[in-house]
Amino acid sequence: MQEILSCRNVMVDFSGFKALQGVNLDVKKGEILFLIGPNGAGKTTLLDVICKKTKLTAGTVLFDGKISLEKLPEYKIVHEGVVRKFQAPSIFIHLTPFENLEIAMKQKKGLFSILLAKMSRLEKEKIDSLLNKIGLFDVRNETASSLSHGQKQWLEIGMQLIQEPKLLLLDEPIAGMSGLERTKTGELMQEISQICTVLVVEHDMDFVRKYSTRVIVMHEGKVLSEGTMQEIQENEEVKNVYLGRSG
Amino acid sequence: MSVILMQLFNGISLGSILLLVALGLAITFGQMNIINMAHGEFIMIGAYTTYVLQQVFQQQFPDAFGTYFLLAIPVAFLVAAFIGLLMEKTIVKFLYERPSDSLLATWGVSLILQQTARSIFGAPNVAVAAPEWLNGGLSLAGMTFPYKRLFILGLVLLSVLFLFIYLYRTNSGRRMKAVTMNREMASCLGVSTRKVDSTAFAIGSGLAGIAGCSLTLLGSIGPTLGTAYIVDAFMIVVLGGVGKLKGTILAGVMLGIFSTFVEFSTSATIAKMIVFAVIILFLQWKPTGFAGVRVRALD
Amino acid sequence: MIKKYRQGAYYGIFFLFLSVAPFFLTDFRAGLLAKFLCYGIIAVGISLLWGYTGILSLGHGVFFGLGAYCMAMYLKLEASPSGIPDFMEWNGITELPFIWTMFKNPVFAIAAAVLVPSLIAAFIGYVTFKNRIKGVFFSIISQAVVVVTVTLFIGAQQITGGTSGLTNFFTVFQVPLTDSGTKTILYYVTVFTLFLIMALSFGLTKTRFGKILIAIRDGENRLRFLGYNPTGYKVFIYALSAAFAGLAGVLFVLQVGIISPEMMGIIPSVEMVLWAAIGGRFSILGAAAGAILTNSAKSYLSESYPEFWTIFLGALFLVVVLYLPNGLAGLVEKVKLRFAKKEKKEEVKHAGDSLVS
Amino acid sequence: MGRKKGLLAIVVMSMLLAACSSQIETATEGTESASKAAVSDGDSVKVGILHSLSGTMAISEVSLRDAEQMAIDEINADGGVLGKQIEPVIEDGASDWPTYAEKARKLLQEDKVATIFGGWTSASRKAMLPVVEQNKGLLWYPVQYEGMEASPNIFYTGATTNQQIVPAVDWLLENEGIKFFLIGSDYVFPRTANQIINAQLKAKGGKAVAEEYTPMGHTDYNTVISKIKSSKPDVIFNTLNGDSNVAFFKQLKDAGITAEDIPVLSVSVAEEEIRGIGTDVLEGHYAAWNYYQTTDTPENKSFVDNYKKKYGEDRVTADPIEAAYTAVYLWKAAVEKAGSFEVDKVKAAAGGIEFKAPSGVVKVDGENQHIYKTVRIGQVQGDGQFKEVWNSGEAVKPDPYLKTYDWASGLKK
Repeated sequence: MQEILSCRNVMVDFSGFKALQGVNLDVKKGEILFLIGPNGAGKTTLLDVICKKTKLTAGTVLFDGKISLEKLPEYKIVHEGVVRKFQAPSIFIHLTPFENLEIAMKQKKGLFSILLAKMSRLEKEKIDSLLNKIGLFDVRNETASSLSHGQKQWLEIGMQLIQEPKLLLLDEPIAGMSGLERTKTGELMQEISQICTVLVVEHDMDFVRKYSTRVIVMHEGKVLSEGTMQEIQENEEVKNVYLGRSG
Repeated sequence: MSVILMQLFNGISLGSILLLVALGLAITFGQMNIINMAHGEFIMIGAYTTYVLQQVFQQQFPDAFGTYFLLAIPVAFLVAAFIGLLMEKTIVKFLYERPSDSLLATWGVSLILQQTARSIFGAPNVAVAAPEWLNGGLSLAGMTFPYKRLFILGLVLLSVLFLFIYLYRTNSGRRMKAVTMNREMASCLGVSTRKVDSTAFAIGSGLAGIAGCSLTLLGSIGPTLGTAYIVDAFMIVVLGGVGKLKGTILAGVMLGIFSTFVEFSTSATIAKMIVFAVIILFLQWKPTGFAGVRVRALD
Repeated sequence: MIKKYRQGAYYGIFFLFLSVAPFFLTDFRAGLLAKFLCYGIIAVGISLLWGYTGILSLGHGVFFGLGAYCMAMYLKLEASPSGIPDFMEWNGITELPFIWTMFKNPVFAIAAAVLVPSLIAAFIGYVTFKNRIKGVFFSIISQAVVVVTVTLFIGAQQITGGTSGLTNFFTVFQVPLTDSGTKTILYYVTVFTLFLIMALSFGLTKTRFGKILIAIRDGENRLRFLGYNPTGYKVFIYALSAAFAGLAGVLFVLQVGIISPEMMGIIPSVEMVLWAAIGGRFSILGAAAGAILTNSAKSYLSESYPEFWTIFLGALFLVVVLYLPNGLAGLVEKVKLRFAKKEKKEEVKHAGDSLVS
Repeated sequence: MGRKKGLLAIVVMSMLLAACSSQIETATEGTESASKAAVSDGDSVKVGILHSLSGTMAISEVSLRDAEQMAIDEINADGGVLGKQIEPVIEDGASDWPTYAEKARKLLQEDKVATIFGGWTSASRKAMLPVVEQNKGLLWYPVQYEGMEASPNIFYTGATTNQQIVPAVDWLLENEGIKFFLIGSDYVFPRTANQIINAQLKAKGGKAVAEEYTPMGHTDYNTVISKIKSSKPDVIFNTLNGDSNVAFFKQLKDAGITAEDIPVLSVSVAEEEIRGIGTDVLEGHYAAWNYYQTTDTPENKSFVDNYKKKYGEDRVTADPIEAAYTAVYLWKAAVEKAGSFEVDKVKAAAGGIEFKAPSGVVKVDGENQHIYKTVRIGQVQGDGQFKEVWNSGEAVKPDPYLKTYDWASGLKK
């Protein structure tokens, strides 16, 4: 399999605190790769680095074999097809789900294109079908602030999907969800992986076991180990620092 | 050489005055995120308090007139703090989540306070006579360092010292720091955030009162006294980095020295323009001021 | 559909009121109303910038003033038979400065009145927004811009007329400004301009662009991670609202006959924000009505209580901000909600964003 | 449901209209009362009083309002003007020049006042000027100013340059020295004044060693004082405005410069300002005016007594206060001479009118509508009052364009 993303020797230094200490990591096209590790291991920071929310201190992040993400501003990284879902729902609460999707939708996002943009029938159908898929069609014209937590999470996942990403970065997508919602989210994720690569940070081991194709364990700003969930569970080192602790 | 030294002193002196004016704002705006447009009016309250005290001493205790000014400093602090407390309890407490609304509401307060002062004390300026021991200056190597400016310099140092002791060495101050750092966490730990808010606002207002008291030594005392300082005060807090007391101190002193030197080589009008233009440019370069912090939160 | 109809009704009544007002008002009151309409234009721009996009500018007086000065320069030249404005002669200037010569042309003057403010706003906006200065920091910087500009205008007395500003105009396009016919025409030109500005702004908020503005307000960084670069949008809306303010300045000078650096200062700049806040910052119509109502109240109070009116005005600001965070438009919505209580819950939810969004 | 919504919309908008209608109400009120007053009917006549009662200029202007009110009360008690009681309409200029224009327009168009007494700053006068000219109104402006103006619709009862600045410079050259340091606020009056002073010094062998301007409301004069120290002038000519004077004088004294070292002559510091600056820092410095509270005329005695009786023992009178007071009486005299309140007739009758003002006999110059005034140089005493150290003897003819001074020909106009 071909690598869609390769991080080489990524370091992040928060004025003295070394959050990432030379991370090397490859994401293969089409996989669902889970990042796990104890709190403070640097998982979220790594996602932050990839989407440029955090500037790296050293290292490279190569996307699709040719694009150095660390040199692009955030919005251009998105244009390349790297899309990030944040842990806390980051939707626009004063817009409706429909409007949220409308602005998230893959389109030319420059000032003048948007000024002249008109909703086409095709676009409307696309949004409506996605609304159906994430189960928000009935509430499409409510203001987003009135949605439940799970609905907000799905809306956000929807906002990522409608951008037709190549690489989707998810940060704890099922946090705060009920069992049923988790299953639904997991299925959605598997469906997504048909069209794009998914990199997920997650703490819920059952969820990881169920949906991962590969797992990477991080510890203290470094990659500790990688492999399938099976392999990881058998890894002594991992057991010591992580599984051992969390039972 | 003596000219440069003199100007350096003038700059530090101006800086100390600016700092004193900004110190209260560094708490109300810097720590609590309330854009208090009535800050200037608390300065005015301090100044009028000094005036009233002077009148009382002149009439009741003419023998002790020399000491009235020393008494005026704590009284001005208390009066301004009390009015600040009232304002916090009745108005500001509704506005912690709405900084831009706090600006508008406190603007209304400033209009009211100005007109109230005019109704009480009359529209014309009033004069405060400095006690005899503050007149004149220290002559040194052909230069004169006015006692009043030295006094203010000392007062500023003292205020800053007290503020630091309060914030870092007392329980009440530590609680205030805790609340400004993480309101929810502090409240979980049993800190009464309401009480802390009120205290902080009162202290910020009280510091403005001290500033008003010391400004009577140098300038006019009238209902619109505060308007001359309000923009400068905000600039200093922003320049120093919002929420960073040390940054505020640095910004005040730097601004004082810088504008004094620019003014000396140009004119007061041009200096004012250059200084503000430089502030704008500086903030472009370092948007979070001298002592900015990195934030991890998104929006 | 009903929503659209209702919005139309609000606007219809508003403009009906404005079109017939001169018939019921004395010349002086009509003149005041015309002035308030100019303020209304500014307030609409502030609503777009602050209410919709969440950028609080405390320096719109500068853009208003620049627009007004551009127009005033033309009027002043038309009022100077010797070709050199009177105040320049007192300052010993014998030749018209180059900057002024261009303002002999009224088309240039009016174009400049709109373009100069928007270009300056675009420049300031570009550097500050690009450096991700936002929120209170931007507000404070905009105040610094006010200080620089006002000081500059006062200091460059030979060219700008100093603190006195520019005044004493007689004609525009050779037509006497004080004629009641001219005044009536100018009034309706102002009403029409306000209408255009409001229609444009209202239309803008309903497009995808308008949704981006709200998204910037709700979470600028989130928008970045959706692939938008907010800088361009913010610069555009800032420049647009500056252009509105400049246009308002043109109409203001024509009808009020004076512009001075005072009008660009901190106090008027903050007041401009207050107009929008009182009317309802999230509503185009609310902001425009807010400018008219606030200034009516100001005139009324200062005439009735010349000694204490500032206390009343201050109290008015205070009460509105404390109890009506969405301004009068929000109050209208609240009242309406009370009426609509019995209707379906769904309806109620929708009503929330008809005026107030 | 649609109908219901429409109904709601109407209710709401009528609220809006109701709010606006306060404006309409006052408008109709205005026209009613205007027609009532319509200048010659009824038993009262309206006059406008337009000073800043709020904002930064209120510190100076409120007293002018008081003086004008006092003159009106006196005249009313004495039977009024042409048998009519004067009814003042007081408006607040709010230290904002466009507001002055608005309020002047309101007074003329709505209240139909017979005349306006108002203004302090040149900017406020310049804002009112087109309004009174276009509405054919009348304005009495009571403050010393920079000259270069003679509107047919304005009477200037304060000094013009040749009644204050020019003689003051002459006196300084004669008595204090030839090296002048010019300090002023950055606006029209100081800049124009200093232009005149420069020309005058040049013609008479003096020299301006420096010319400094500070922004309005400037509060830190340390640097200016450093400049004063390094340029070593004989005298400082001060055209600072308002609050800045307080800061300047306090800091000047602290820097160890006394009136004996370098005397300051001010043209905007009168008794009112002394009260705000403090006598201790001003003692020994000079001012040039046409009137002091100590001016020794019988009229002044009763003027000062009445003023203090009316407004409090702690209040003081000063030149602009006297000029504002005088303005009301001059208007009354002109109206009585004209036998009418009509502006044209009043203007025509005003020329040559003499009045025994507190400052001495003043006379209206029919040509430029300024008044003849006696120039007085005063020195601040320990009690906060001025001691007159020189006067021009007779009232000086006003010459706003300095046409009669050869050295001023170089100045434009």
